Amino acid sequence: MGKVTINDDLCKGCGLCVNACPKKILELEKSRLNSKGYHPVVCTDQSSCIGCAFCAVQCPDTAITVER
Amino acid sequence: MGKVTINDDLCKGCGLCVNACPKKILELEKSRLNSKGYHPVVCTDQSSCIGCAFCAVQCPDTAITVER
Amino acid sequence: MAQKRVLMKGNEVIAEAALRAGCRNYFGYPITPQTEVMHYMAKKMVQIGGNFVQAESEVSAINMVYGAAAAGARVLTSSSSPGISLKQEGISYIAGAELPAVVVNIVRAGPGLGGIQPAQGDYFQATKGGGHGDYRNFVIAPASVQELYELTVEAFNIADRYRMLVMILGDGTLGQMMEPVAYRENENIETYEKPWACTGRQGRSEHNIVTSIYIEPDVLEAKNRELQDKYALIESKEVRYEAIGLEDAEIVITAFSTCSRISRNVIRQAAELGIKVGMIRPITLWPFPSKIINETAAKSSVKAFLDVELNAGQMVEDVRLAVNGKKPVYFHGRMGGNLPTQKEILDKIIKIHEGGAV
Amino acid sequence: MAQKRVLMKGNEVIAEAALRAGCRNYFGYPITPQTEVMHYMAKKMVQIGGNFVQAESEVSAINMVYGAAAAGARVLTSSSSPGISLKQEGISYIAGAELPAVVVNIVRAGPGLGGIQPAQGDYFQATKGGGHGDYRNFVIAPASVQELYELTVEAFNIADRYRMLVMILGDGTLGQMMEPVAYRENENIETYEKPWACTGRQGRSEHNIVTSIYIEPDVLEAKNRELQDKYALIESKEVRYEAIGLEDAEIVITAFSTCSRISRNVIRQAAELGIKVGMIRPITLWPFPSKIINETAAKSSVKAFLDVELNAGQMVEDVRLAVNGKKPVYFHGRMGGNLPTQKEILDKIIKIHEGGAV
Amino acid sequence: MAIVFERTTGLTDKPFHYCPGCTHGIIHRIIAETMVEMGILDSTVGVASVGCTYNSYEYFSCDMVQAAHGRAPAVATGIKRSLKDKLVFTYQGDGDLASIGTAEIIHAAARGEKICTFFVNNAVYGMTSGQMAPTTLLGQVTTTSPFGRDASYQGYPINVSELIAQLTGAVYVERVSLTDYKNVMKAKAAVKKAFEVQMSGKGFAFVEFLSTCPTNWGKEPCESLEWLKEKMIPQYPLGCFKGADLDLEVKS
Amino acid sequence: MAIVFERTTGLTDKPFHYCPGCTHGIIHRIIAETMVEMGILDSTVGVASVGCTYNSYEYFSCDMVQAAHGRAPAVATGIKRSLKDKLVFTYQGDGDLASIGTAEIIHAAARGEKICTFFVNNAVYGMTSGQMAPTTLLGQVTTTSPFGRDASYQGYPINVSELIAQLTGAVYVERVSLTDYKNVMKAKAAVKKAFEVQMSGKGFAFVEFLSTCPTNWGKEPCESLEWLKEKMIPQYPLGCFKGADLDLEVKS
Amino acid sequence: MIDFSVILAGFGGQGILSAGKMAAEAALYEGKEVSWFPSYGPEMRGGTCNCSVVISDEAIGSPVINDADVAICLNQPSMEKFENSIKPGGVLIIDSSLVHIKPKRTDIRFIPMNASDIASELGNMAFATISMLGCLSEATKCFSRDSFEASLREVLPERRHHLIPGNLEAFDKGASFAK
Amino acid sequence: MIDFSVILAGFGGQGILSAGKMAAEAALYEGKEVSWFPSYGPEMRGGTCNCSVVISDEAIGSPVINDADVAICLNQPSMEKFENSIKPGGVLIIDSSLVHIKPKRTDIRFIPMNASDIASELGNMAFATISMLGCLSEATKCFSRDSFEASLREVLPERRHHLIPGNLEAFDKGASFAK
Ligand SMILES: Cc1ncc(C[n+]2csc(CCOP(=O)(O)OP(=O)(O)O)c2C)c(N)n1
Ligand SMILES: Cc1ncc(C[n+]2csc(CCOP(=O)(O)OP(=O)(O)O)c2C)c(N)n1
Ligand code: SF4
Ligand code: SF4
Ligand code: SF4
Ligand code: SF4
Ligand code: SF4
Ligand code: SF4
Ligand SMILES: [Mg+2]
Ligand SMILES: [Mg+2]
Repeated sequence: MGKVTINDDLCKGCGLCVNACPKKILELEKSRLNSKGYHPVVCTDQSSCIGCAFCAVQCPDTAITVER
Repeated sequence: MGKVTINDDLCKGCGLCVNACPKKILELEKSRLNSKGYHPVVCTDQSSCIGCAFCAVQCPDTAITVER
Repeated sequence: MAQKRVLMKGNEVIAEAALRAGCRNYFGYPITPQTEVMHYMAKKMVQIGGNFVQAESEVSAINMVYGAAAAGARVLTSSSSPGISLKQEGISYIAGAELPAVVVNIVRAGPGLGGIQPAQGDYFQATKGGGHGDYRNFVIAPASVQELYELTVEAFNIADRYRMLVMILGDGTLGQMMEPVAYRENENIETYEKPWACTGRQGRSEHNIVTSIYIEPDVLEAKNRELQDKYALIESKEVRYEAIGLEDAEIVITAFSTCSRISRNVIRQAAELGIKVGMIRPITLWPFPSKIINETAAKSSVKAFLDVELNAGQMVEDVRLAVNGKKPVYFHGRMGGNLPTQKEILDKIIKIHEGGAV
Repeated sequence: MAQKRVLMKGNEVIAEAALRAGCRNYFGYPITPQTEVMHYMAKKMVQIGGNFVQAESEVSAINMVYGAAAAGARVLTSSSSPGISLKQEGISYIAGAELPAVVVNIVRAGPGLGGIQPAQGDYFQATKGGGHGDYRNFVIAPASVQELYELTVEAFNIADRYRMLVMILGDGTLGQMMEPVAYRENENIETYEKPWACTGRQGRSEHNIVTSIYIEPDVLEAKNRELQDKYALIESKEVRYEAIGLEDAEIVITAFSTCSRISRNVIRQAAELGIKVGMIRPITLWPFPSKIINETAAKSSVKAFLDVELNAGQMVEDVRLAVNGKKPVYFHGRMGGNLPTQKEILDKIIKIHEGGAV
Repeated sequence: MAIVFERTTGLTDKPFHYCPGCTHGIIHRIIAETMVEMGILDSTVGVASVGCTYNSYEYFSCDMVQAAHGRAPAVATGIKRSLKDKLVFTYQGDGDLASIGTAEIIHAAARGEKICTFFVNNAVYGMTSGQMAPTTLLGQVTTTSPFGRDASYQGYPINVSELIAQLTGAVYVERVSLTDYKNVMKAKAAVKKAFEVQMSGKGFAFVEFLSTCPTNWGKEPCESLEWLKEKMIPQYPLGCFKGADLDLEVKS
Repeated sequence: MAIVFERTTGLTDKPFHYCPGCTHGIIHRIIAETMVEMGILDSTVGVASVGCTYNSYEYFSCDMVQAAHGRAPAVATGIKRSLKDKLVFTYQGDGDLASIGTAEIIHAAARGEKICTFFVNNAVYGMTSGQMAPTTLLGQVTTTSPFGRDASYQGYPINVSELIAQLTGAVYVERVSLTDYKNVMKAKAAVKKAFEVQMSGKGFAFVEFLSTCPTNWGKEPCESLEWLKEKMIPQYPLGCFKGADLDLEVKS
Repeated sequence: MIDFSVILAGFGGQGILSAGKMAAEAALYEGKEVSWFPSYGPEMRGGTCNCSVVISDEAIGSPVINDADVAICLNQPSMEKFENSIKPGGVLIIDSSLVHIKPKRTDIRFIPMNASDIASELGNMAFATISMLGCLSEATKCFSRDSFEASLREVLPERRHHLIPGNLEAFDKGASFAK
Repeated sequence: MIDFSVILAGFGGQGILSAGKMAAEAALYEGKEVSWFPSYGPEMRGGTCNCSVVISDEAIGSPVINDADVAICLNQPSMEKFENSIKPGGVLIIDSSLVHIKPKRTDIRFIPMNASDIASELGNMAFATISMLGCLSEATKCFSRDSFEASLREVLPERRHHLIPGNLEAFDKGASFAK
């Protein structure tokens, strides 16, 4: 139903989207640093995404695009 | 009952005391300029003075001394 | 005299000249002895639909100037010494962002609250120090009400031409006195495109930015070099001064504004005593007329310079820099709002002429 | 080395030195790169029962300084370039009212918001222009963290001794760097009676007044003359500088603070190339060491001067005034927060030595 | 006969330079009288500001510091912090306090600075020849609102006492006038209370005086008092905005 | 599938330099989105101030002027007066607006200047490394209140919206937060309304955003939002302080 | 005529500044260079005030006068202050209705005239200073009666032209003191 | 030793600044002149940061380094930036757990060491930079292990002295890379 795309280069691994997602399908990738030195967020289960954009609205770095 | 003394050199002829006096016994001396170039106030009738100090309290230049 | 001459106060003439130069934005804060600039503007701007804002402070006023200039408008503010000190941060910003603006300082005696009488104690502030960082203001020093008019109009042209702040450095004498002024029918208003101005994008593909911060040292250094290049250009092109009697002068007076007027009479008196005195009157205090002073110093006919100011000795440093040791440079200054008398100056001239100590 | 040396940031050393000098009043407003002065004070003042007030602005901070100084207290404020510009009115008032106070300017690159890297672009502002009117600040330029400590203590003594504002002109390098500092056991704190201070009359027959306004020109002029006399006294007594290798130098570098450190290494490198380079490092920027420069310029061994600064050329004017045409004075400057490299300076030295254009 | 009113020793001998009928003089006097009556003349430092009263330091006989335009609260802060056991007051006009000095007064109040501010609101810049002040009334003609203050062009008057009363650090805020005996006495009581608040260490005390400027209002002194009553008071109602019921046991 | 959320063209392509989780980014975005949605991106001039967002001119894609610390309302006044048909907003932090810029914001509001101010209250000086702001809470530890803000030494927090609402010229004043979807949407509605107020020519519009500074609060981003809810909102209640019922027929 | 200078001095409110301006206007009408410069005492209103008027055939040096050709004094403090600022051979004109002392100097021409009385006779106190301008004109020829009249016509707004005859009458009465 | 210079660079939060300070402290303990100077990128947090440490037997010139004797890099951007700032014959030390590229230059000594791995083995990520200081000490002798240990004892508050053995272990592990 929904789809999130995360711009890895913009993500600062703040975790605000992780908290905001009602489906709890976002997670910081603790094992990896992105080009800026942060642990970026990933979607662990795209199929559960409802496209509510709660994540994107909460992202301070507009790293998330949402489709529905 | 009361007595007002006006310091001629301090008086600027503003008339606030004239207005304030309940006995209406103060008056600007229109015919005379004091050393500062103002028409100073005079008491026209010391005997009517009740020493209420309404005049002195209203005088911005502390030109009036009141006795009772 | 083609145009009719009318008697007006210097301060009012500044305001009238600005209006004639197309300035429709005035932001200021009251201070003696320049309040008439404001009073005149307060009335006229309402009548012609321009903007007059009495700012809450000089700090605010100079930043309103910054805003209006960033939006591409011709804009004026005026103040006097303490108020100009408060504007120093804003002036440095205007220099950094390369914005055109005209600032009038009708100098009063300092330091601190000082007095309200005329002085020239802000020469250093206007031409060198003032705000932080390496920048220059274009500084003009008119000597009469007529010149106040002409140079105020010109100030707006220069500001736009070089995208910089032009300061008119008057003193209380000039602001408060009335003299006749003859206005031109048509002003020479130079118009410049301002593609950099922030007026709303209105279809422009790039947004415009007006700023003075460059966080990368290399970028900021390049910006500074650009500024210095601009200043060098101005120094080569825009110096203005008046020279009197340099052909055969033995003693050369340097003086600006009110002091130059008094000195002019001294020259006449000295001539009667057989002493040849000339004068170089800087009209632009920055760019400073160093070249003519240096050349004059090189003349064998010239024995010495006498610099006359309403301060403890400020422009005299620029005179000395220009003379560069070629001739002695003497100084006569008055402070606190007092003006030198012709007699005082003449006495110094005589002493210098006699080779006495000054 | 008697005392133990500890590694500390320049900014913190300023604060510690002020406390050791008996200063119990700090008023300031945050700005990079001097915030550590505040942070240190914020903690320490509470612990020792002194006063730390974060003012609402630099304008307010300098006026709090004015107030505390008027009440007879030793008082410090610190800021950086844009903040110092905002303090100019207050600084002029402090000069006019003859109050002792210490102001630190950890200079950053300008103009405008500029950048936060080190610069020396506020030399003019500190030594000449700045606020309105004829006044001087006592301006000290330390070149190391150790000197920052010693001269900060001394600044309070000088301020009290002459009832004037002492400015410590550092740059971002000095404020941000750590170097070892050895503190003295006992500070040399000079104490002066302050019978003029407004502390409440407490039985005094006359009330005290601290003011800078003198509405009568003659009175204000007399006040100005007094100030100038004081300044002349200071110029005769308080000049400080460091001289290196003037005995046989062919080329003399003039540089203060960070630039002098870099130049010191260049002197060594030049010596290796067989070029004799000396240096005059002004420690007091005002009073300026004109005399030694002038005397040095008169030496036949000296061929030229090279002035090195982190600006577009400011102190170089004072050097030229002192040299007074006796020798050429060259200039090398960097801006925007960049520092000159030893190589750049050495290259200029070589060119000057070869008689080439610079 | 005994003297019931004479010039207070809280004032020096120097005659005021103010215009005839200007109520600055009355305010000076009641502050000076209060200091004498409270026995604090010797332990008070006053701060003069910039305005017609720039040299009030020549009139008040306590120690006096002259402050830059608008900065009196900052100067007072510097004094008070370093002289904690002394009393400090500022005397400021409406241009000084409500315009250029807005930040300083708001923050002195917010900090709860232990000082008193005597604020003289005459709806105009007196000293510099009658420009509009933040407190100038709508429609009022001044040299910088020559066609009358127009809200859409020049904005609205600021009610300073009401604004200051919003700040927690301001513990006593009152507006008074000097239009007659009764009001002068009320004003004097407010001055006294302000000093008492300071002595109690509770925080910032603020008294606003509605005052006349006959010269720049272009009115005779008596007329000016009438205009003040009729025009100013409706915009600036008298009364205590904060601290009416403060418990002021004076700390010793 | 259709895009329901993507980066707005009201922002440039440049990534923000703000710390991870700093809500400055959200505020930027909703302002930018609103300009695009209202079709005013091409007719708006924004004024950046000094604070962490000093270079927000690189992010907003409308014309942008960078202002000196605290002076954005004055700069905006200069712009707006000379460009009457354009929209002008300022973006200011609490150090900028509530401390050094107190006079400028109070007077822009009092003048009823036809501009919008977006005020970001994060209870601290972000850029200069966490000093106390006028909005710092009592007890809050900052680099200049290292033992926690103590009212008797450092004074009380200032409730800026409440203060601004006192001024007649300020016609719309609202405080919002960004703690969750609903509040972000409310904040965005407030931004829109502020622009509408400006278009209506009614006066000054002011939106205060409670915002986080994870770095200087020494807290993780999510924790910071919690702290904001628990500590800041009680001191700074959300809501519309003025102009809730403004009639905004937009002048054409 | 090079830098001919007049000081007018008295209390604030006596019309000193505008009288000075009228003198300057009259001289300007003759094509002269003129300057006018005001000076106020520390008082806000009332107190002393004065202005300097300089008239010249060439560019004017200082508009502030140290040595005046003429001083016109409308009160005693002014006379005390400016008597010594008059050049030898200069003129001192006083309003003898208000100033009751005599100058100490003997090297100047002293013209006492009861200007205020004249003015109150003419029913307009503003005419006091005008009558003194008449005296100035007659005593020094620094501007003529014709120029004064012509400049009045120019400077006064139409609706106040009815005042011109009264002005001229005052002017002439003043002039008679210098004859 | 005149103006021996070390640059330490990486992301904010990696402990670059305090590692630099520890190096300076160690050298100071030996009676050397030292200076330490920080530099931050435009980011508020995160982003890059670096510091310069200069050690000398004489008064130090510039505390800001143009040509470094040693660069210690904890991330790729830093290595890219500072590789070219090393003097010929100088040393480049990198945390090979984080930086996976090789230098282009061949005129410098290149020491890759898995500092982060060492640190996580030792259970304290702060030990990554310490191990790199060990490597620095061993490779250049700009300060000795003893000085490092002694300065640690001085600088650390008593209550953190229990960390000293761990620090030394990290230091020694790092040193082994330079042997
Ligand atoms: C920085 C600065 N700006 C302006 C002035 C000029 N100035 C002197 S008094 C004054 C206004 C005074 O008005 P107010 O405070 O209302 O006092 P009042 O004279 O009405 O009693 C101004 C603007 C100044 N001295 N300093
Ligand atoms: C005149 C001046 N003073 C001080 C500074 C330093 N300065 C830069 S940002 C800032 C405070 C910013 O705090 P705030 O406005 O709350 O914005 P934030 O960073 O928290 O978003 C200060 C004091 C400056 N640039 N200019
Ligand atoms: S769109 Fe909604 S469900 Fe999908 S990831 Fe974002 S918050 Fe979660
Ligand atoms: S909110 Fe944005 S920046 Fe933060 S973790 Fe999620 S995608 Fe990354
Ligand atoms: S004391 Fe009272 S009665 Fe006497 S003159 Fe004064 S006001 Fe009048
Ligand atoms: S109130 Fe005072 S100054 Fe005014 S007329 Fe009466 S005595 Fe004179
Ligand atoms: S100008 Fe106004 S406020 Fe000033 S002294 Fe005169 S009447 Fe009073
Ligand atoms: S310092 Fe604070 S306000 Fe600034 S960007 Fe970082 S989190 Fe945001
Ligand atoms: Mg007023
Ligand atoms: Mg903030």
